[in-house]
Amino acid sequence: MSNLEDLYREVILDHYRSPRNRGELETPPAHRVEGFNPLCGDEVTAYLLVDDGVLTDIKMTGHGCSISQSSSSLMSAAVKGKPIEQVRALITTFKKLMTVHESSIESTDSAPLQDVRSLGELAALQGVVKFPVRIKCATLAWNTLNQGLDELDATP
Amino acid sequence: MSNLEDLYREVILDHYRSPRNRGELETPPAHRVEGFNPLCGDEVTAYLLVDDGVLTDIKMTGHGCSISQSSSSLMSAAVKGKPIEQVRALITTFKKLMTVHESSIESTDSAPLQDVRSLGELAALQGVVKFPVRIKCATLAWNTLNQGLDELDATP
Amino acid sequence: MATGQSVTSFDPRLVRADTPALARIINGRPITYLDSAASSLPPRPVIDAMSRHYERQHANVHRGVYQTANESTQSYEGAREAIARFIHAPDGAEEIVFTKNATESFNLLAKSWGAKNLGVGDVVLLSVMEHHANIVPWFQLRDAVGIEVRFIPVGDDYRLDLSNIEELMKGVRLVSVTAMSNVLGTVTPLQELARIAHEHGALIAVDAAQLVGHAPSNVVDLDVDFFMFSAHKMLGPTGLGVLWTRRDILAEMPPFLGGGGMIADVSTSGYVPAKGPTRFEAGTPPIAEAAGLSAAVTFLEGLGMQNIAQHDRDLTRDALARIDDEFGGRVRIIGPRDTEQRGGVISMDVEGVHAHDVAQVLDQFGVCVRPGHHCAKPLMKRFNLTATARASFGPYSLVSDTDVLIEALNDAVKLFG
Amino acid sequence: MATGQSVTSFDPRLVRADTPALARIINGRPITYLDSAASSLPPRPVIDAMSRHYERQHANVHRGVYQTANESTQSYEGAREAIARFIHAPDGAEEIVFTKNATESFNLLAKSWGAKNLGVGDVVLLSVMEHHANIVPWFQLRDAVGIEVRFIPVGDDYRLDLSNIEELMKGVRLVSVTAMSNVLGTVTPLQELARIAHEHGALIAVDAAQLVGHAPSNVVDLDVDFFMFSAHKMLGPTGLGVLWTRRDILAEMPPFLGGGGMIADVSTSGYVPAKGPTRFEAGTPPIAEAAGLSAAVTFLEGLGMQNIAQHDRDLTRDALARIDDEFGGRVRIIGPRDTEQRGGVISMDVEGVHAHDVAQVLDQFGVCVRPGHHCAKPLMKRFNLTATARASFGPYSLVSDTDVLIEALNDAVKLFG
Ligand SMILES: Cc1ncc(COP(=O)(O)O)c(C=O)c1O
Ligand SMILES: Cc1ncc(COP(=O)(O)O)c(C=O)c1O
Repeated sequence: MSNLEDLYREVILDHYRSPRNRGELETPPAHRVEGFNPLCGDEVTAYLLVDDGVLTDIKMTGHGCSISQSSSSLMSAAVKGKPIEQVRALITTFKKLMTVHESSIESTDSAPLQDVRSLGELAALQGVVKFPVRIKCATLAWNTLNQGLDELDATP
Repeated sequence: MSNLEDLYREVILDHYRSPRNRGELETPPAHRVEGFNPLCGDEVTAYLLVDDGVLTDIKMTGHGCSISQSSSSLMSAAVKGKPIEQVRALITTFKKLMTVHESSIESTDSAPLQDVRSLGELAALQGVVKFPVRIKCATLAWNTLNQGLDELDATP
Repeated sequence: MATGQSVTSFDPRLVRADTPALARIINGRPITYLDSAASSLPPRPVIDAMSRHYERQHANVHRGVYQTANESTQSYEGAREAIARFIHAPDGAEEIVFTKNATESFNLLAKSWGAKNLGVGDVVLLSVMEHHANIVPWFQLRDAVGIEVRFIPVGDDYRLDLSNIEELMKGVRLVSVTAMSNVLGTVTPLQELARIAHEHGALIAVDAAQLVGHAPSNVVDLDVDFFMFSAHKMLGPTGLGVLWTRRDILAEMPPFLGGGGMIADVSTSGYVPAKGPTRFEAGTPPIAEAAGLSAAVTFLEGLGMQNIAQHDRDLTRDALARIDDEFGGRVRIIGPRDTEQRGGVISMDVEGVHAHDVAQVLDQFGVCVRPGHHCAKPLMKRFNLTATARASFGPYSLVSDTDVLIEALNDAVKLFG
Repeated sequence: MATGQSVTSFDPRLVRADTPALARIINGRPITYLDSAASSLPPRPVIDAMSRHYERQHANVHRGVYQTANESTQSYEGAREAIARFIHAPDGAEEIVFTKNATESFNLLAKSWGAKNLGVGDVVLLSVMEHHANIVPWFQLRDAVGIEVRFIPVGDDYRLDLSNIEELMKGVRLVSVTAMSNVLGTVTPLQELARIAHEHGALIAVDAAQLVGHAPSNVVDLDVDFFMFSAHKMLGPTGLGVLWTRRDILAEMPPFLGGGGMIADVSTSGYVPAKGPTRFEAGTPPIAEAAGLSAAVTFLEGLGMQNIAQHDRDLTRDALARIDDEFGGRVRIIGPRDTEQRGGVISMDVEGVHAHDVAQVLDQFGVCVRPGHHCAKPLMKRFNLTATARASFGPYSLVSDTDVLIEALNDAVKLFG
């Protein structure tokens, strides 16, 4: 059962049971964005408050499996209070982590691993790549956040 | 190749090459009826002249394989000048011949064989039952004639 | 080695021995296949019938004169006869239309019969427990011609709530309901529904996808008008579905898909459709698949549909009781608790564990259950669910499958504490 | 024994050794299969890929979490990738829609893209040499929405007559033509037609049913917009077809059949369709068939499509010359006499012998040719024919097949004197 422990790390179960930054923000001033995975029915809604280029607050609601919901919680903790630029960079790093092939995670000197180290608690999600069908669960919140930031960019 | 000789008896090839009663009759007084086999495209048209319960004249046109066209020719020769009642009986006998299972043709004392003997030249078509896909070819003219007689019955 | 043909009295262990996919080892354990409601595992004779078709006689059907073309045609038309016999079609093979799956059968029904006979103000009555296959085509027809789509509610007992049926029947021209819910396991009262439909001058269509592989099907006894199902849920292959309807109804249905094989004539100015089932079978049909379906019918007949139904009931009764004993309220069964009028489908909602996580943990034990909405979103919504983990039985299922299911469920419950 | 995977340079005898159906004895003689234009004979690796699917990993695709469901999904989606590679789809698997056959692909084109984009006064331009699959759906659309269906004529040289094309293009929104006639063998000038279509602001759809198994297919080089074909004519199984179109066109096409798998959401008040190819794939798809198609693509790639095309040309040149030598005018070839822009399909009109009789006599020699209108009635009418006897080659065909064909034709000619 070692595989399964890779997927369901303690950090993930903890965020699943006690999600951080759960709730809503008033819109406006916050921006609301919804993400949906039609295949499994997982849903994530993000409320984003951006002030002067900084994501000053974020709240998440939604329902779905432990992976999609813990990823949503872990993400919110990681990006809250960060400048948008850093948030975008984190999204890119995370999505790269999710496309990395299993073998390169296990070798020690690869570039992706550098990225993983920089991810802190988020790195707990790296076991997901061993379960390709669950990658969509892990990236749902991130794609939703990304879309929200795009929408904010597009509005003057 | 014995099988093939069963199918393409000399009588059949003769009627195919030199079809009897080929042509049209003026309508009215004749009745015109068309038969069509959508699967192979064979066509048969019969012109029926009935007078006082007797099929006094019949002409056939059409195109298709040797079996459908020889059967049309053989039929016209067999029914021309016969009382409708006898024509109907012949249709029944012929169609029975075409549904008879191969094995019962080969045995000598079966009832169908009695019928075959009564068919005269028409009996040449009995080899067709060994080629089930061709049965539709052999019966096309007969079904067309039958339909024509039904139509005549229905008109006052 | 047991072969399908030799199974004359029903023994699930013999069926198992004849089902190659059950020899698979997953994560170090023998596979525990509990997803027959999604697709059944074909036995050796079905797989072999298709290989044999390709190895010995493959050719396109119809219009062929040479021997293998005849053999292929006879095999294809023979499958029509086998199915007619299997569901007791009163006028035989002439009433059997082959499609690609049950879903296409419903589209054919809606877009041929429906588009011709229904219009603004006409109602098609479905139920809240329908599969999307029996919902979406009707919405498409609604959007095209303005019919109304109405739903029979489902009660808290997970059964159709017919208390208001007289009201619901107003304006109804077609009742289209499932024979058995693929989520709840609920078997619907088809004879009663048929009587009600006919009393109101409506026809009745049946989604038999979950029925045909699990219990006897008799369209005459049920007194229904349309009957739709897929080969792959009755031990047959993918790529083949069936629509049955009465010969007189079929004769009046306009063509659906157009192309070769469904025509009587084509010119540069138009076309004339063929008569009979082929009118609805445009293009090269699923020829090898039909050979597989014939073999599946023979195999099922050999087992006896009554025996299979009893086997499903036994397994279900045992599993429901043991899940209760083991997990109390932590594993909630979404479906009726009694086993009368109920099939071998067990949907579970595990407290605190999402269905995907349940399925993921179970996979570690080689247990195959399906998480999700099972293409029945209106039903999920009715019970405030987004997903269940569904276990379902086949004729090769054994009580030992339930043992492994429970062992694995225990692990899931523990992991998520 | 040769296996498909090991065939790296093209040798038709190795292909033959890998094709089990060619071991068949018919009427005491080895089968001479000359009906590949109707359906090709799948090689061992294709048959085995499907058996293996059922024996090891069968499960329904999508939504599954357990291992065999993943394997089945990967196999199914892998087939999409294989086909994308095979026809050089610029945006890959996202542009490949699986249907049940080429005929369904045309219906999808007409009833989704066509019904949305075309209306009264719009013209769809076909050719007189089209298969019914590329005619009837357009007549159905005409009857539904009032488009005009127009035909490019065929010249006495059995090729498209484009002399009046500017006139014909008036009002045309879609040109839909075959890549190769299944009756004449004529290969059409697709690049020229694509240029003409695009110059007039029209799109171009291609019936590639007779092309994909016989020559390289590159939708980018051809510069076409839709590309339709069937697996069973490219050494693959029955029950599976393909529609390719550009990703941007696909994104704007409304759903076709409704049901499970093609939705994003369903409620009791309506549905929202999914995005991407799955929008057009309602219900359980042909899963095992997709595994077979992947194997067929691998097999064909191993042979080399250029090699297959050259082989067809060689066999055709030889056969045309020998039929002429042997029979003079008594066996008339209905199709071009040169072998450039021509495939391995030889339609014959035997003087004084109906095509059915020809086929019947040939069957006695184990020779499989197809008599009839070949689902191309407008073309037959154009040449005042009701039927031809058609011989067609596959990658397993040998010059010795032509030997037997000629021997048998001699018998037919003699018998009918
Ligand atoms: C040129 C052509 N187009 C379309 C088709 C239709 O293919 P299918 O019957 O597989 O749908 C065929 C084959 O019959 C064909 O030869
Ligand atoms: C009740 C029910 N109806 C219809 C279907 C649709 O069957 P298919 O996907 O084979 O078209 C299914 C299976 O998915 C089902 O369970």
